[in-house]
Formats: sequence, C-alpha cells, structure tokens
Amino acid sequence: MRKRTLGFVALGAAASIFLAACGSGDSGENGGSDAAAAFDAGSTGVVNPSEETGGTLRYAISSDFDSTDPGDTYYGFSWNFTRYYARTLLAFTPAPAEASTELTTDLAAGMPEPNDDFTQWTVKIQEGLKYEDGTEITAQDIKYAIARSNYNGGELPNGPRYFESSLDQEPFNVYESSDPMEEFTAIETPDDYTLVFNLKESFSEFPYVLTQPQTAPVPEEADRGALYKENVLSSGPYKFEGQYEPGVKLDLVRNENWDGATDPIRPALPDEVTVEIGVAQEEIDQRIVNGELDVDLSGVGVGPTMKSQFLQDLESYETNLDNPLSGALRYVNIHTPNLETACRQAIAFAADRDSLHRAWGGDTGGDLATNLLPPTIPGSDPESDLYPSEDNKGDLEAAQDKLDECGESDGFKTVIAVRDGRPNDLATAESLQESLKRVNIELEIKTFPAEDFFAQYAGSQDYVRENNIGLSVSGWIPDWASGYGFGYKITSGDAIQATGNYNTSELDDQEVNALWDEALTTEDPDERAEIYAQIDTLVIEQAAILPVVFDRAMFYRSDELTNVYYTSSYAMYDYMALGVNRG
Amino acid sequence: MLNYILRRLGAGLLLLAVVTAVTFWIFYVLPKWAGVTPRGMAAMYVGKAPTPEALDATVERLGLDQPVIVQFFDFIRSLVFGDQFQFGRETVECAAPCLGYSFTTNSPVLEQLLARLPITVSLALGAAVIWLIGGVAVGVLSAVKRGSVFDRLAMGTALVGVSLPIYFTGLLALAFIVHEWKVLPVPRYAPLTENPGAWFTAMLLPWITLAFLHAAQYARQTRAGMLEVLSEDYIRTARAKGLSERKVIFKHALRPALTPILTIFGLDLGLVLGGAILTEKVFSLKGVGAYAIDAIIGKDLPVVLGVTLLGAVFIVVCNLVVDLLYPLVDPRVRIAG
Amino acid sequence: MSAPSHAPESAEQPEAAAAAAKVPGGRGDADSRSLRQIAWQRLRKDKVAMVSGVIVVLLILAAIFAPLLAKWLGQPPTQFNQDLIEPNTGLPYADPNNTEPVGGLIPEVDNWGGISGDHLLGLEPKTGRDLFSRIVYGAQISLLVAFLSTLLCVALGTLLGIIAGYKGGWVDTVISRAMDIFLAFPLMLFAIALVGVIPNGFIGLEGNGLRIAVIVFIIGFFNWPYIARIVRGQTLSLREREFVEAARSLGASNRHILFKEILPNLITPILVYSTLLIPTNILFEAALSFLGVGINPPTPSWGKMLSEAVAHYSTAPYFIIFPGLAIFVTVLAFNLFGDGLRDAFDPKTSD
Amino acid sequence: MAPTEPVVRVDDLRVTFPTMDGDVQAVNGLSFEVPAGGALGIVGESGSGKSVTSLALMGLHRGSRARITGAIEVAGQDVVSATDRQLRAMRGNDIAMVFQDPMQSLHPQYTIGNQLVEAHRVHHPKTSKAQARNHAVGALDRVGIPDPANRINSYPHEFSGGMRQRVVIAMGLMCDPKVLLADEPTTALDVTVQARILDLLDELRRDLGMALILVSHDLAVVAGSVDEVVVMRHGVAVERGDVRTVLSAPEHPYTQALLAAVPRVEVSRAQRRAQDRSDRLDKEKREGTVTDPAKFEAFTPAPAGGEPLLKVEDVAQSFKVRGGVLGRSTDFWAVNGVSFDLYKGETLGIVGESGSGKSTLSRMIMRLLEPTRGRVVFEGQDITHMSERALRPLRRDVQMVFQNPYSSLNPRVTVGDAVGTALRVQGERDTKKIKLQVQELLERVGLQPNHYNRFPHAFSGGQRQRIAIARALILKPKLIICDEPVSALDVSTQDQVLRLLSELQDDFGLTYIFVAHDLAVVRQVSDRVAVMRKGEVVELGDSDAIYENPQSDYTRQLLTAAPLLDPDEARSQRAEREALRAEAARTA
Repeated sequence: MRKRTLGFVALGAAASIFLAACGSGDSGENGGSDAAAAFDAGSTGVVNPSEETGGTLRYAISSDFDSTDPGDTYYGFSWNFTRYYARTLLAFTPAPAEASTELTTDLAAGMPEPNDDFTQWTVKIQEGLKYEDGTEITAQDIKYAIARSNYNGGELPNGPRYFESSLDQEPFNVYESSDPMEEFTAIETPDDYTLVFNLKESFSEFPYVLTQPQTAPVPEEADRGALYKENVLSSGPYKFEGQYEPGVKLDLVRNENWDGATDPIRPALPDEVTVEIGVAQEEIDQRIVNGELDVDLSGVGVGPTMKSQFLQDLESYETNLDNPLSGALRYVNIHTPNLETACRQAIAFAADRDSLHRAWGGDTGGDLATNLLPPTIPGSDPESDLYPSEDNKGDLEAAQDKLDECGESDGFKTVIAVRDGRPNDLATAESLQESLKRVNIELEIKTFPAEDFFAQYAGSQDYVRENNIGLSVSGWIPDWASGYGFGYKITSGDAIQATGNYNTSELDDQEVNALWDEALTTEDPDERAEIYAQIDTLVIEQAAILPVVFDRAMFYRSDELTNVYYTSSYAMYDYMALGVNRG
Repeated sequence: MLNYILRRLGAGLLLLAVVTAVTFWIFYVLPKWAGVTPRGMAAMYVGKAPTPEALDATVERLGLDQPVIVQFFDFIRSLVFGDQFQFGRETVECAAPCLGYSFTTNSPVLEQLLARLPITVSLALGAAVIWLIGGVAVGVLSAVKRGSVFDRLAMGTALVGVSLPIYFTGLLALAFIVHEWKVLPVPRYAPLTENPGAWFTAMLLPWITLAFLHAAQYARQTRAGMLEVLSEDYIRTARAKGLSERKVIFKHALRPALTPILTIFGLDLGLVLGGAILTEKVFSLKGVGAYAIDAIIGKDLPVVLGVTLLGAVFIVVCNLVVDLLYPLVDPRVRIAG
Repeated sequence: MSAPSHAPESAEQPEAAAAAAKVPGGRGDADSRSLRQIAWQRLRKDKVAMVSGVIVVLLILAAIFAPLLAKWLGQPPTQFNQDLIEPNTGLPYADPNNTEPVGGLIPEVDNWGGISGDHLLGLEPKTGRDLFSRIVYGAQISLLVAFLSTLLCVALGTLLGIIAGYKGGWVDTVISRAMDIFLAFPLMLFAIALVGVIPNGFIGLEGNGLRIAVIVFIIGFFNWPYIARIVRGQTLSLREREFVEAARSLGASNRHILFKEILPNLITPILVYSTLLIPTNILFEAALSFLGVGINPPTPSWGKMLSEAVAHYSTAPYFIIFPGLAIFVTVLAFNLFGDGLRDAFDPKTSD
Repeated sequence: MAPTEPVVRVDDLRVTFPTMDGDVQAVNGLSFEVPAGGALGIVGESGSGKSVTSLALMGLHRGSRARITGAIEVAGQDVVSATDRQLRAMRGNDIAMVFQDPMQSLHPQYTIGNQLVEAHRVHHPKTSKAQARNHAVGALDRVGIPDPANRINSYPHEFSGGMRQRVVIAMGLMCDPKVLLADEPTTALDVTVQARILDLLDELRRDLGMALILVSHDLAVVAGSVDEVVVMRHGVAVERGDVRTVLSAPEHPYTQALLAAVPRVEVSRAQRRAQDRSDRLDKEKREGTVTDPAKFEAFTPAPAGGEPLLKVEDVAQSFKVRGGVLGRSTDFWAVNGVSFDLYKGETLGIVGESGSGKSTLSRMIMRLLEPTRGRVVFEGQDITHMSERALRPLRRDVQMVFQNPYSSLNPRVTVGDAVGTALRVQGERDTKKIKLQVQELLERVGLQPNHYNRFPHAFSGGQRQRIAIARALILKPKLIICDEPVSALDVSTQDQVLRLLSELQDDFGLTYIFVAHDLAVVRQVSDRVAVMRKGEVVELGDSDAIYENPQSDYTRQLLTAAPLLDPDEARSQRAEREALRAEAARTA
C-alpha cells in the first residue's frame, strides 16, 4: 500500500505543531457538490496548458522525504516527485482525473507480456537511453535496482515489497552476496534490453508494480546503500544539484543526457526545481498564496487555518482552489481478536456517521463513506449501506439487538487507539466515544506516537491483545487505483503480520481470502471489479472496518503554475507536467 | 588553577557520562521493561511492511540485540576514537567525535547538529543579551526607586512575565502581531551571513518572547540583590565618604549585586543553548530543540544522544566559564586548586 | 533563588528594630505571638497576597467541584455540540438558527467562538464542546499534577537537603554533585521520552492514572534539587547555631536534633518555596501537554487545548486565549501568593 | 586645648521611626556641643539611641524612613535642612565616620587603595590619581599599617579586624576632617586591639586637632579618651558633663547604676562575693525570707588535694584547614596541651582573646568535640572518647551556658520546651511533672511561670540568657561551663546575670568553668584563672595572684589593655602602653 502522507506526514506533524492538523485531506469529487463545482477546475481538466519551458519551480514541504532514493521510498508525493530524476519501466497516463489511472510506458518499449497464467512477465526497454553521466541504461541496471530495493536486509527499509512477495526468489541480501546478479534468478536479462520476471503465483495486476520507482535503473557500481539518496544517478530530465540535505533542501537542474523524444510522460518545462524542506504548513500555505512558492510537495492540500480562511472569503480565492477526492479512505479498524462479529456490528450500527463526517470537516472535508473501496476505484459502490440509519445518526435499536446477540446487552468497555498529532483522528475517536455511549459501549481513548503506531501498538498483535485495543483510527490510500492495490493489505488474512500489521483488524475470512486469490488469476479488469465489489460487501458485513469518510484535499493552485491538473493515480497534481510562468 | 580547571572538566565529563547513561537507560532498558523486543524496536526503523528477515537484519545492523552496556560503550568508543559505518557495500569513516548516523535519515548526527546549531545559537545569544541587559536594568532601577510607581509597575510586569508560558505569549504574538495586524512578516529563518535583515526580523519575535520570561526573573533577582547590598555597611561607608548617589549605586552596589546573577546567567545560557524546545516549536525554528523533539518522537536514538550530550556540554562549559570568571569579579573567591 | 534568610538576629540588634520590638529588657509582659502569628498578621495586611490567595482557593474549589459546575451549567466537558458548528471550517455558526451559506460555500461563522449564555467561553472548534467546562476540568489535571509533583519535590528535596546539610562531608559532596547533575538534565526531553516509553500497567497503573503518575514522577524527581539546595543551605547555617550544640550537650540524639530542633526552622522556607514551586510545575505540565505528551483525551488539559488551538490560531484566536489565560491566572495567583508569603515570613521586610 | 566655638552642635534632636507596630522615639530631645579639637563620649546601652544620633550627624538617615526634628550643625552646616549636595560636600570632608564592624564597613570587591583614593578625590576632584594615592599611603602609614605602599593594593579580606579598623580610620583621615565620629569602633575587637585603636584615635585627635565623638556602650572605653560625656537612655540624655565629674560623682541614678554595674578589674573575687551575698541578704530581709549564710554551700572552695571533680590532662584539638596553593590541608592546633584540675564548688576562669582556643577547650570538656590528644576525666571517669550514647547519663552532671543567647535558643521552640527538653531527653515522660519543674526553675532564674509557652524572640537578651541558664540547671548538674555568658549583654543586664550565677552557685553548690574575654568579669567570678593564648595556657593560678602580679608578659599586656573607668588611671595606663610598645619596637 502506498501510505502517502497518511502514514508519514505525521513525522511532520510531530515536527511542526502548526502541522498538527495535517493529513486532514479535504475534497470535492470531480464535480462534487454543486457548491464546490464552481472552483474545482484543476480536478477535472488542465489549467493554463502551456509548452513554455524555463523558470524555477519552487516546492516546499513541512515534513521530509522518507527518502529520495527511488528504491527506498513509499510516500505518494515522493513517488510522484522522484520521476523527475528516476524513470520507471511503466507509468501512469499523464492526464487529468480518472484517465490518469491508465498504464503507459516510460523506459519500456512496450507494455509487458504475461504468460497465460500470469506467472511470467516479459518487458523490453528502449535502446540508447542514458544516465546523467552519459552511460547507457541497461536491463541489468533495472534488475539490480529491483534487487537492492527488495533484498537489502533492512538497509533500505522504506519501500514496498511487492517484488519480494511476488517474485519466485530465494531470500538473499544484495549487500552480503558475492554476486547478487547471479544469485537473483527470479529476473532474467536475456539481453541488455529485455527483462523476464518469474513470479511465485499468478498476479494479474503485476504491471502496476512496474510503475513503482523501484524499477528505476541503478548501476551496481553507483549503489551506495542508504547513502545513495544523497545523490541519485539521474535517468530523468533533471539531476541533483549538490546533495540532498535531509530536513533542509533538494535542488534539481536539467540533465542534458536526457532525451525528451524517448519520454512520453515528461514535458520537463522548468529549468530548475527546488524543494524547501521542513517549512511550517502555515507558512507554506501563506507563501503559496503570496506567490513566493508554487506547490506544497506533500500534496495533502492546505492546512485547516488557510482552509477556513478560503471558505470564509471564497470570492477572493475560488478560482485558485481545487477540492478533489484525495483517494483516501478514513476508517476505524474494529479488531477481530478482541471483539466478536455481533459486537463489531453493534458498533457499526451505533456509530453517529453524521457526527464523524462533521468532525472530518463536512462536505469540503470529504464524502461520508459507507463502503470500503473509494469511488475512484472500479467496483466501488458508494451507495451501498449495510448499516443505514436516519440522517446517519446511528440505529440504536439495531445496535442493542446486536449487543444482545453477542451477549453484551449492558454494553462493554474497550480501548480505541489514535495516532498523536492527528486532530481529525482524535476527533473521530472522541465523536465515536460520544455516540457509542448511547448504547453503553465505553471507549477509552489512548494516543500513541504516529511513527510506531503500527510497528508497536495498533499494528502489533501482542500489544493489541494485552491492552484490549478494540478499535483503532486509521487511513488508507491505494498503491494503485484498483481493488487489489487498495484493499489487499488491509483485508487479506495472508497480509496479517505480527508487527507493522496493516490488516489491523486482523480480519482473516476464508471467503475474502479466496476472492483475493481468484482476482489475481482473472484477466478481465471488469470481472476483477466484480470480485472486489464482493470483497467490499463482505468486509463491511464483518464490520471489521468502519468507514468514515473518503476525504478530500483543498489545493491552492498558484496562477503562475502552468499545465496544472490533478491525477488520481497519485491523488495530487501531476508534478511531471507542471511548469511556471512568472509573466 | 590549572589543577582546578582539570578537576572541573573531570566533573563535567562525569556529568556527560551520567546524562548519556540515563538517556540510554530510558531508550533501551525501559522499553525492554515495557516488553518491546529488539524486533519491535527495529520495526520503527524498517519502513512499513517489514519482513521478519528485514527486522532481524536491522536488529543486527543497529546492534539492538546486544546488551545495553555493550551498546553504551560502543557509543562512548566511537565518540572518543571515531568509528566506521557500513552502507550497502560502502564503508564510511566517521571521525571522532563521532555521534553516529541517524537511524531514520541515515545522515551523520554531528553534521545535522552543527547545521541546526546556528539557529539555536542566534536564538539563545540574542535573547540572552536582551534579557540580561533588560532584566538587570529594570531590576536596578526598581531597587533604587523602591516603592515608586515605576518599581511597582516593573515588578508587576515581571511577575506577569514569569507567569506567562512561552507557548502562550508566542502564539499570541504570532496570531496578532504577524497574522492579525501583519506588523511583522511570517518569521522565516535566514542565516545571518546570508541575509542579516531576514535573520533579524525572523528572530525578533522569538527573542522577545524567550527574553521576556528570563528578563522578568532577572529583574526580580537583581532587585532583591540590590536591596540586600544597599543595606550593607560598606554602602553606608560609601555614603559617609560623601559619594554621589549614582556613584554609590553604580560603583559600590551594582557589582556585588550582579555577582550572583552571573552564576544564574551561566546556567540559563547553558540550558537555552542546549535547545529552547518550546520557543523553537512555537516559532517552528529548525533549531537543536526542535530537532531533539523530532528525534525523540521518531525514537532516533543516535540523534537523541547527540542532542542531550550537546545540551549537557553547553551547561558544563557555561558553568565552568562562569566559575573561572568569578574570582575576577569577586576577589574574595579564590579558586582553591 | 536565595533562601529567605531567617535573620540570625545578631547580638547587637539594630536599635530601631530593638526599640520597635519592645522596651529593652522589658521584663514580664513579653509579647507571646509566635513568628507564624506575626507573619499571618503581616499577610493579612498584604492585599495583593490575600486576593491572590482567595483566587487560589477558588481555583482549587472549582477544580474539586468541576463535575458539579458542569452539571449545573448542563455542559459536560466531553459533550459534542456539532449542531452549533459549521463543519467545513470547524468554527461555530454566527447564528446556529440560520445556517444558509453566504458568499458562496458556507454560512457565516463566528471567529470569536460562539460565546453565549450557555457557553460562557464559547465552543471548541470542530467538536463544539463547551470551553468553560473544559477549562474548569482542565484545572483538575493542572492542579492535581502540580500539587502531587510539588509534594514529591518537597519530600525528596527536604530529605536529601537536610541530610546533606547536617551530615556534611562526603555525603554532602555526593548529594550536591547529584543536584548539579540533575539540574543539567534536559528535563523536557526526558519527560517526553519517558511518557512515550513507560509501559501500560507499569506500577499497576493505567491510562491517565499512569500518565499523571509518570508526569508527577518526572517533575518531582528532576526538580527536587531546587528545594534541596535551599534546605541544605538553611541546615548548614542552622547546624552551626548554638541551640544545636545546646541540644547535643543535653544528650539529644541526632534524630531529635534533626526533627525537633532543625526541621521546625525549615518549615517556613519550605512552605514558601513549595508555593512558588507549584506554579512552575503547573507550567511544566502544561508544556508537556502542549507538546502532546500530557493527559489522554478527551480529558481536558490546558496545555493540550493550547496545542489544539494552534491549528486555528489565525482564524480563531479566542481558542488560544482562554486556556492561555487560565494557565496565566493560576500561575500568577500562586506566584503572588507565594511572594506575599515569603515577605510575610521574612524578618528583613519590615514594611 | 581651650574649648573654642563648637564644630558640632546638636539642639533638641528628635528622631522617630514609623514601624508596623507604631512610631518609635529613638532619640528624644538630645542636645550637646563639641568644640573644635574637643572630644565627646556618647554612652548608652542598646536601645538608647546613640547610634541613631551618630547616623543623624552624618545625615545618613536620609532615604530611611526616620523623621528628624531639632537642629544639627556640623562645621557650620545645618544637616537637617541641607540639600543632598551640601550634605555630600560635608560628609567625609568636614566629618568622617568610623563604623562598628570593620569586617562589614569596607567594600569587599575593591582594593583599599581604590577606596581611599576615592574618598579623597570625591572632595578634591582636581588632585591627580597619583597624588591621591600618595596621600592614601601617607594616611595608611599614619594609622600604623605596615608597608603601606604595597598593602594599599590589597583587598579588605586580606587584613585582620584591627587592621581593617585602622584602614577605615585612614579613610576617615583622607580629607583631614574637622570631626571624627567613631561609632562603637572597638566593640568587635579584642581588648589589646581595642586599646591600640583607642590610643590611635586619641593620638590622631591630639596631633591633627580633630574633634572626636566616641560612641560606645562601655563607659570604660570612653573614660580615657574624652573630655566630655553624654549618658543616654531610651533616647534621652540622662546626664552630661565633664567626664571626670560624671564618672566620679554621677548625679542621675541611671548613671550611678550603670557605674555600679561596670565590673572593675581591681575588685577581687572575695570582695565581689561578699558584696553579692550581703546584697542578697538585704533583699531577702526585705522580702522576709532569710537564708542562713551557713546554708550556702561552697562558701569556701573544697581544699585542694582531694579528688578533683574534673581532670584535664594535656588535651589538644587540631582542625584540618584547607588552603595554601594546591589546597593541601594542614593541621591547625586550636588547643594544644592544656592541663588543669577542677575541684567541687570552685570556679575556674578562662580568659583569652578571640582565637585563643578557650571556646574549643570548653567544648572538649563538654565533649561536643572529641580531643585529638590527652584525657578528660570527670569524677574519675575517663570521658575522652566516650560514645554519645554512653555520655548521655553524664550529660546530667555537666552542662553549658552559651555565649549568644539569641542563637542558643531555638526560635521555633517555646521556652518551656527548650528547658524541658533536657528532662525529656533524659527519659522523663510525665509532661505535668516536667511543666511544674520547668516553671519552678523559670521563677528561680527571675522569669515568670507564664513565660512557659512563649517563644524566645519575645524576650530580651538578658531574659534569654536566664532561660539558657535555666536550661542548663534543670538537670541539677555538678559542673556548668559558661562560655562568654555575658559578653553579648548590656552592662546592667550583665551584672544581673553574674549575680544570678553566683547565687545559684551558693544554692546548688555548683562548680563553674567561666570562659570570657573580659578580664574584670573573670576576676570577679573566679577562684582560679587560666590565661590562654594561641591554644595554650600561658598562666594558671589563683585569680588575685594573677591580677596582682602577673607572671607572663601577655597577661601583663592584657591587664594594661583593659579599659579603666577612672580617666586619670586610664591615661596613665595609656602612657604605660606606649612605653611598652616603644620598648618592643626597640628590642625588635
């Protein structure tokens, strides 16, 4: 799963208190509520289209990259940004909104070819591509890049492990192996331009994995382990100017050895790209409005302060505002080990969804969610609602019945875990606490450091059991816009881990698990969507997850930005397209 | 004298050792009590979907499985003799004093600290100057004009000052001075060397906020000290000589009244130099204090150790300097070896 | 801090004072007021101190009877009033009965917190919880923590200080060194770290109980040197007084001397400094909550309210002001009262 | 010198202090004059307002809350109405002041040179630093500071008390003032030093023709140094006149009482005791409670020989003193090889100046200190190294009365408890009984039973000392060690306490060790006297013998230094002193 800012902006949240309200993404579905439609141009179309090159594009972020090393990053904005200097095998179509979720090629010469049971994929890359130092990019480099990013014994901890979990490969460690390329058999490179991926099992959505930055080439001799991020060898239109200084800055300048003709997705308009790191959210928002900055790199939209300023003085700002779905689901895990199904359902019935929605900032804050899959994902049915109630205030009778059913007629006590520095998460918990009181379900709120929330607390099986943690507030973003890309990690029994567990409710339902396997062998996307819809329903039925909102972000679109559009694949502006016009 | 300095440095080292030890204890022993396994700890540093292998590898790499005592002495060793670190296949030299590499960003801690030091130092020194001069001046005046309107006013303000939390005054200052009335721009730190103007405007509010608190304390202490001295016999003698009042005050009374202030100043300056957490937080200055908080929340042990050490060093040094200055100010104090 | 020097009345009394005290050698009708009574009479003359004293008492009562207050106002501190809040901005409606959008997207909101008859200090953004009752409840935590931690400081400080001062020698050296070291600790950092690390059910404690215990422990355990220094200094000078020798020459045991002869003379300074320590500890607790390591929500705490206010500080400053004022007033009251107490007990202040 | 027109004139001076407990009349209608070059003594006990007067003379009351009426004129300058500027011009220039405590009256952080030069240049801004400096060296030399050219760069703390007082005087001389005002200039000093300072003042006055105003609580101090004397009490001058007439034929009863109270060296133990007893008999006759003299125990000390009550054999006490260059600590022998026997009923006086080790000695006997060497044997029992616990029963028999009644009573403990503690410590549990006993004793020492529940701060020095005595007596001890029991008290109070002590000795057959620096006092209460110096006994013997013909030079020195009441004797004695010093100078 790509945690994007959800998981990690909290680093920033802790760092700068003014960021305390970050991650409170907000909204306006393409078109969204009528009120919102007026000002949402960037969510659906291209604003200020332009071919004009030149100028410096100025980013700023309140937190920091998890890493600038394409092989070692899991932040959404970072996946979006690293493309400046790291070309991947495949890419998402550079187009506004849903259109962007279509796959296209980047380094690859054509789309990958699967064998009939989706256990082997073959892809060819373009010839004559060059690094910044002029040396040629080969298939071996890509193979090595994948090796180092997935088999490194914790040296590069941040990135996802899709290759490791899907490739048919004995575990090994590039940094300890005498000849990693030799040992890494799961990927074959018959020639310098061909890659053959051998998988353990069928994986119909494998091409999506090939869009990930881990497929950006790294020559073995250039690899400096954890230090590689200081100066990544560029394959894209820009290269590092000086070193990346964590917490301070990253500057990019043009890479003369990049050939635009070979690159379908990067107009590469600005001459320079700068990133100011660790600037307070308040300040970023203010400076963007003042025109002293262009883009908030984190892509979570403006902070609550700026937001309410906008909302209160809409006339002055509306033409600059976009309010798209952030693609994220905000939800509450209801932990299966500590609560029986009926009890979980009781909670689902008793919850005051309207209050939760308001706590999340009402309509501009997000759309009230009643199902699992975000509306942008095929198979999602936002209309479905298994726990209906008048005005979404909760159905107390139904809840009481469920309580009786699970033998807790007089209600029960349990703990709800929340991440520190997340006002909206906290508000969610507090609102829930209030509404569950109505059926004598007592919640004790406990806050935990956001950093090790999943590593040590809500995501640690032992901790959850020892401390009777019944619920935990969480949020999720698809790694790619499909049911699998969104739901597998948080609902599949096979995804449960002892620590760092993101199937936090520990739902291990045979039916669900079976459906996931089935999906991976199904070729037709529409059929897959069908399956995902079923999974959605099952999960909600099990009340392992209590959906809260599909949240929306509010972006301020500077007038000096050209080629601005919102891409659903990263749920923020498409950074590759952006240019500046100071005129 | 030399002998004395050596002994003091010895004591200083002891203090550093203790602080480090306690930090270790908090971050290594306590979690163990809390039932956190080495893997659990490692889980913090190995991204979001760690495989058991990755966990164990990290445990090994960070030496989390070794006994605390071993880790402690490893730390001390690399501090004194420097150390080597393995990144991928690359070995990196870390010269003494080596504070190691951050667990979370893999950047050398010392470098990071030094990068942030200028901010904290500007903050600390600037504020210190303001509060020392301001506080003392007000204190002296109040003492001299004891019971006057000024005195009551000043002492009232001082008491208000010591009762106002920085994170309140700071926020108010930002909310009104910056955002409501736009008197000052949104503070954005710029190095003194690059842009003195921006540096000054950015630092102004933090300085004032931080200084206000201390100035208040100093005013109170100076006043008390002055009053005590003014009741001394030798002040009477001075008057009996026919000295003018200002000479009595500024030559005879001020000096003895300030000597104790010197001590306090040493300690305070030391503390603030170690990172004015709250001020840096409120004004989101990326100084040592803010760095420390992030590190603690990120359980980034090498950084936490680095910061606490730095803080302790400042305290030790400042106190030593003060104690060495003391005999110059007060001849009765001789530094017994 | 300089200990309130308990004038070791020199044999040659300043004559004015001596004369003031009583007719020299005035036999028989010696005045029988104890120093405490004198102090109390002085204190009563000190209006500022008395007023602040009253405020302190009121605060304590408010904290104790917070539940009653809240019930009486019908505003429990955790009760949501989202119907009064405009969800998009999280700010209170200017007029809850007229929620029609104006100027485009949202209805008019009240940047001054929807202060009204039933919400004396307005509403918390987003949740619409009643600020007044939250602040009153906040007093509970602040004062509880402050008092307990001060108690711990005093207990530790007095014990170690008195031992160091009386025993002297290497014991003194060790304890004094310890003080220096403790004072050099980056207290705030350790506090944050500890709160994050201490396991649940640590000493049979859970949730807020544990948090409070930890915070109290930290403050108390790291601030004792301030008290200890004073006590030590006092003890050092008391130890040299002849009445200690007198007691010894009567064959009194060390215990008797420490507790019957020396301790009584320490009670005043300790009392004074405790009152001055309480506000410091209130501030510290608030700072911790402010940095997010305070009490668990939804229990209100002033520091936490402030840190939450940060998110709104440019649009809803009222939300900073009230918790801030709460802290300020409380601390100020304690400081004023403490000062008054010190002056009252200090023999040097004759006016 | 013939009294010419006065340099100082005080007319109907009144000084009032507003305090929390109402106004206090510190000085009430005081008048006097001092002719140029004349010398006036102002004498009074604490609370008499003498110091307030001297401050008023300097105009130093300004800034304080004192209210002043009446006229003060110094060198033609009206102090009361003068502007601050005028006052400053006068201070140090026309009238210079020497304060009581030399330890406190110099600025610790500036060299004495700095302070002297300053004193000069305030009034002579034109003089160059160098000139002023020479002047200062001169002044220091004048007051007898050895090697002034170098010492001028030293800081006050590098001088002894006597030397500092000389420095202060030198500072006074910097502008050759017309009047030198000395407020208790010798109270903080030892007898011998006191004598030298007085001599110095007298000499300066004669040589420089300054007028001298000498303020003191001790008649004997002023006797030899002034022509005229004013006796003050409660802010009023009860008597004023030529020193000879006042001292020889006092008119006012207070003066008479005061004179009577001053202990005189020439009065012997026997005389004094006889006197006390007869006084007591008269008193008791008046009250009708006669005690048959025969009943007085210890009428005569037990014959020497016999088993001594206390045997002190070659005791010594050493302390570690830090310091020196690398802080190497060296042994300092506070007491070194002192031996004596003490028999039941007798009183041993121990006399010596500060630092002579007399207090240390008494604390060793008390076993508050453990002797480094030697033996202390009490009633045949060696208590030299006895443990606290083992000592406890013995504490009943040996008690102590301390010097400073203000610090020897715990301010937080009521009189009753203070006295009763002893019983409690010794195992008495019955509180009623304790209270009864204590109250009896309080009465016996001249206090009232209803003082039982009061706190010490409510009592005057004399009363406190009585309480302290009661505390020592409550256990009915055999031996009482009095460590400077009266040195902190006014003469009259002192006398009363002394009487009390001897009465108690008569009634309870007590044995005393009486430690004091005041030769006269010691002589009058002691059967035998030990003179101590630098930790050693320089002379030990029958008191009369020692006072009549002292064997050691030191004793002689002390005796010649002791201030005398009779102005003429005092003057002749001064001559004697100068002779001695001259001789010493020659031999040296």
